[in-house]
Amino acid sequence: MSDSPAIAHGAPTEAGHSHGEHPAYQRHHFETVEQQADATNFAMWLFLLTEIMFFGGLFTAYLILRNWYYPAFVAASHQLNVGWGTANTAVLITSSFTMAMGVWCSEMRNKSGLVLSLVLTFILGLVFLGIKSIEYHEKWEKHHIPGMHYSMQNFTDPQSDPETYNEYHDKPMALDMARHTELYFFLYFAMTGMHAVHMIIGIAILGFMVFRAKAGAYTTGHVTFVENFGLYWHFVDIIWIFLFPLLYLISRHQ
Amino acid sequence: MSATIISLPDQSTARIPKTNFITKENGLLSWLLTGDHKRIAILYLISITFFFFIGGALAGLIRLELLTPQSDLMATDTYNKVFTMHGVVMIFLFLVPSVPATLGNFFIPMMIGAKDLALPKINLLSWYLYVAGGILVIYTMVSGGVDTGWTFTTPLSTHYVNTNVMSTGMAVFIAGFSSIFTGLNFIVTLHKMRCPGMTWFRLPLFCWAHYAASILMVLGTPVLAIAIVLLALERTIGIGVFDPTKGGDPLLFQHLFWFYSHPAVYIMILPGMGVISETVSTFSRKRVFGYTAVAFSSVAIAVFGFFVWAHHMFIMGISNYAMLVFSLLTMLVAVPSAIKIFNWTFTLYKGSITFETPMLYSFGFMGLFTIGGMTGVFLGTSGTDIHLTETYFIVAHFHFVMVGGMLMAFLAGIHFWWPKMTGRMYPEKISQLAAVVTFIGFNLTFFPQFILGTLGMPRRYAAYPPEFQILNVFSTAGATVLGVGYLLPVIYLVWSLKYGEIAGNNPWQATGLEWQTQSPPLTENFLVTPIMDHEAYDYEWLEKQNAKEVASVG
Amino acid sequence: MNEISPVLWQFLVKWMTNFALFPPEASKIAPEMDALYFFMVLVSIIGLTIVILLVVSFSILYSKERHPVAVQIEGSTLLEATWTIIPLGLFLIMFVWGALLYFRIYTPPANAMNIYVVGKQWMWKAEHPGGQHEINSLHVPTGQPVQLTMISQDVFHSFSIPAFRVKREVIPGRYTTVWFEATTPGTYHLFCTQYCGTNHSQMIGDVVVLAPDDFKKWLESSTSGDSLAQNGERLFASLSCVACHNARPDSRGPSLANVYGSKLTLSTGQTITADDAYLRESILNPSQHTTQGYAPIMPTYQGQISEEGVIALVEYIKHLDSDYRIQQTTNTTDLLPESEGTAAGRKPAGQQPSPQGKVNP
Amino acid sequence: MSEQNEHGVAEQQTHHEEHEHHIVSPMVYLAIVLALFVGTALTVWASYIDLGVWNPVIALAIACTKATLVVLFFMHVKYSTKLTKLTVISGLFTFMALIGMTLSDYISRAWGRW
Repeated sequence: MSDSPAIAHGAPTEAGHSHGEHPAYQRHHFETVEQQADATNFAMWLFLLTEIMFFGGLFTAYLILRNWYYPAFVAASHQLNVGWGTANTAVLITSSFTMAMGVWCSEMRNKSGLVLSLVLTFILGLVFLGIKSIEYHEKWEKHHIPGMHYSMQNFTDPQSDPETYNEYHDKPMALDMARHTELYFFLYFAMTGMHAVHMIIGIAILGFMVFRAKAGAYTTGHVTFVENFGLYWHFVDIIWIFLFPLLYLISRHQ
Repeated sequence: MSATIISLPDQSTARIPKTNFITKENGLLSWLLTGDHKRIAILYLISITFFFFIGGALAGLIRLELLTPQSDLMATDTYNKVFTMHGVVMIFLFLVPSVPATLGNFFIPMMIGAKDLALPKINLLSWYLYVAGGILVIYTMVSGGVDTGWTFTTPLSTHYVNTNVMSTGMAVFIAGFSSIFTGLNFIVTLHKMRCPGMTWFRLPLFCWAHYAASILMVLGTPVLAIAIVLLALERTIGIGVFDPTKGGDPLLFQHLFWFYSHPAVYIMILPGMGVISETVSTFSRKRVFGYTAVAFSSVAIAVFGFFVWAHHMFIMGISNYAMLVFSLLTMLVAVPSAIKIFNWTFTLYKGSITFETPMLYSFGFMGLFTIGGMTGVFLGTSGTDIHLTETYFIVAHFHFVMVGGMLMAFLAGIHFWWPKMTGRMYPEKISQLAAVVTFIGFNLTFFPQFILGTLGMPRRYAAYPPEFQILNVFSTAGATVLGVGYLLPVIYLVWSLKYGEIAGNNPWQATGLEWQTQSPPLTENFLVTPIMDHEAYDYEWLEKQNAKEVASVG
Repeated sequence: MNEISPVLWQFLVKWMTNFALFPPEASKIAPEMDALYFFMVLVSIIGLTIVILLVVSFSILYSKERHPVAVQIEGSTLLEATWTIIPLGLFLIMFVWGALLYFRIYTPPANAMNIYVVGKQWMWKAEHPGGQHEINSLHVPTGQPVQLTMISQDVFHSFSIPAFRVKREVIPGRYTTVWFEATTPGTYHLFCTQYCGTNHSQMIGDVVVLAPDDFKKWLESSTSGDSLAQNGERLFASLSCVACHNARPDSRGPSLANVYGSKLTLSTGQTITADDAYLRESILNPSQHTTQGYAPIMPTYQGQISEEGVIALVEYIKHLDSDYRIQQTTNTTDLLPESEGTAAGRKPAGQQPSPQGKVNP
Repeated sequence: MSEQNEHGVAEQQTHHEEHEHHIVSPMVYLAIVLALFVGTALTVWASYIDLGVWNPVIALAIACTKATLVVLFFMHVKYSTKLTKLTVISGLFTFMALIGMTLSDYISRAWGRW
């Protein structure tokens, strides 16, 4: 199911609009433009509630399993590269900033500023996905993708992965705890994967918005679409703000 | 003074208004791409009735199988597939969407004086998602069914079953989003689209009940979505979140599943309560007793509904202390339902009661929902739950609440608003007969199951010890009567589309805004956005309106 | 139709003679559970009659013919308060009464006789400590509390004896327990009430309640030779647990004598009591349950021992009250690395090893 | 009938949501994004110090403050209607109910017998 957020519609071409004094983008069943803007904004927030509860289920599973198998989660989270993680967080926060600037430009009816910030957000989103794919590739090489080919070798014998070993000197882990690292990586891929799916949808809509912005759709005083998409984008950023410490920074000290 | 309040226009001259939402545009595309909440409600009504009869046929098969102690009508795994499909179809494709998606969609905008729901395109998307979910369920049934029970208990559903768990999961996932979008639409509409003067306490209680149910839809359904995604991932890639051999906890799935599935039962019953508030008030010509109490008890059910889910898991090994917390909160959530029942009862006091079909269904609802609610407390009390859970006592409990409560309310609502939706009256005598037949059939079917439950007959058994046979025979006999009771309305309602009397604007002399416009209504509901200058259920205001009209016409 | 056809007559006779309305009360808890059940039935009937009486009387008194003009009433907070407080009070009484009952059923007494139950797809296996194994049946004595320690090998099952009013979910990966004290001898139904797949409805059995002496006779007659603990001892040796847990001063594993029920401090500093679940977990997930002062080198046996094997091992460890037998076995099988001096068997102070060293069931 | 209606619609216009659309200045955005960078650096740095049980607490605290900053300023909740604030709170409340009540089972499992 395309997880299309509940953005009502672009600037609709209202066929057969009866009385003229309503601006073109007002839908027929709304009394005033403010009522429509309020309604769609409120609808967007309700949709974000469903997203909070959707990710809430994942965070509950993470919370329970982390408490049950803490040593496995610590050792497994050492396999993640904090550098890439921090870079990704910075990229996403900057994209949140450029998105906010986009909303501002749309409110100020500054078309070039809007297009620039939307393109910047678009690029930053792609950079985020790029870094994510690098990390996923690294997991692929180390056989840390949960499933049949998952290997616990880096945990039962940490020397086999010199780069992590030199930094953290993890002790060799007993087999029954090491096998629970697969649970960590499943949660890692489930949460970051679900987050990435939401990023991809966001980037797709961004692409669509850049063209509409070029056509001058969002700088006519009707900012609802850009504002709603901004809410969605900031929400996806908030999810990453929680994912980053929970997955990457479980305990980086020796 | 006749024994009924039906006041129809003179049939010889009355006509269905030329322009209404049905005749405005025609052609299939005008229906399939409509934004009009009324058309979407009709689309939902047709698709929901279709799935109700699939579920009903499956129920018939189950009852036939249980006529004899040994499983001889069908093989046990076929029986398992039949009851699983009965559960999935009835819950996700009939009970969750029935009143909100049909009556809610049709009447909430009219009741608050709006032209349409806030997000018409999302409303249409909700119907398409519902149909997509339905098609997936039909695909599942055609290609071999699924035999995990509608609760998808892990690790059975992830590792020990090779039937179509994936396609059923996807169907439920998609139908879940249909329910989310309906709920989202209602909340935004009720907050932002009320006509001038329509304050929260002038809203009909139908809207309050849907507001509460929508909160549950929006906040509860996503957790079911993530539970199904995790189940699907575990079934395909074999990750151990719920698999004990890999270190996961099967009870974690139970927690995530029941976090939605208990609020889901409130999503199913609250809209029905909304309908009953309307019918009881209209047919006793009185404002609902304790309007604010009934309104706030709906919201209280919605809020408390989120804290009680683990009473489905008392014997599954949750800790004794968690049992205390959840059992206590279950007792609290039972109180608002009691408040509602007593308020409806006292609405009758000093009223002017007539006994048309909707009122008969409402009386049926009040009786059966009281039994259903009380038996719920049996199961919420941890001590008796040990003996009664997972037996036919639970089957009887939730059928009393869902079929006795929700379905009776749905039929009451369909009959009450049929004149407004179609402009034609349903035939009174045969529908009263159908209501009584349904009530008798229902009691004969499900009351013996309480006794079977105390005897300890387990749920979902194709074969049972011989001493349970006679009660099962009674239950199957009752099921046939119930089947007839449900077939009758379809027949005479479809018949009434062509031959029913012309209903006119307000056949029941009801006070809701939806009754102050033509029936079937215009696409934009009202020529001029109404101003709400009176309280809800204000029958004096209605008298003045009628007097003014008579004066202006005369 | 002056006479009933024989076929129908045969059904009627079968139905009439074979017709139950209420389950027998065959355990100590059953009458108490029924007391709460009938209290709730009474409250429900009273509530229902009140609602029906009110509805019927209002419908008659205030029907349109008798009362054509309705009198609008806003509502009364007093009435609202009454039908909030009274139901809440009744429900809280039921809650407290039910919670007490729940705690009693799911907290086994100390003197309970322990029977292990393993549920697997579509059959129940009961294992008595004395070594009797039963499929789809359970023999219990009257007057003696019986605790069932249950686990599933595959999916969720649920061990339910309606006549005893007890039911407990049997889940994979964790012991769940329930206890009862049978009172009246007889044969009662045993059901699996959690849907567990194709033959869910065949996973039934009989609970046979015998008088204490009949039960003793049954135990003798159906013993399979070794007691559960002896099976456990054989498994203990064959899985070479004795290589580490050999109670020698330099042994790599802690001595397991009298470990059951004792307080242990783990390497993480936690102190826990060693009960069935702890023993099972430390066999399957040893590194999380290493006792202080020992290296976490024990391999996991997850997937290598069946649930019955773990039960036998747990039973053996529960009845291990001295290391005498372990030292005997280690001296003879010479599993140990050549350590200095003779195998100085450590005699726990003040307890002479029982001469015949038989591990009593 | 109609003139009374006209008055109603006009009157409804004025008293409608009186708050006008608050434009958040870019300076505020800049300050917030810097604060978020500082927060990220802080949480990474904090995770390299062994604070025992406090590590996750601090990590979550920093994450929550960052999230609140984004919600209040980037998502304009600070300047929006009470309804939006109530919606956000109700979402978090239900999320906490899910986490808290599930934990009430998992935490208390070890206390009594099963």
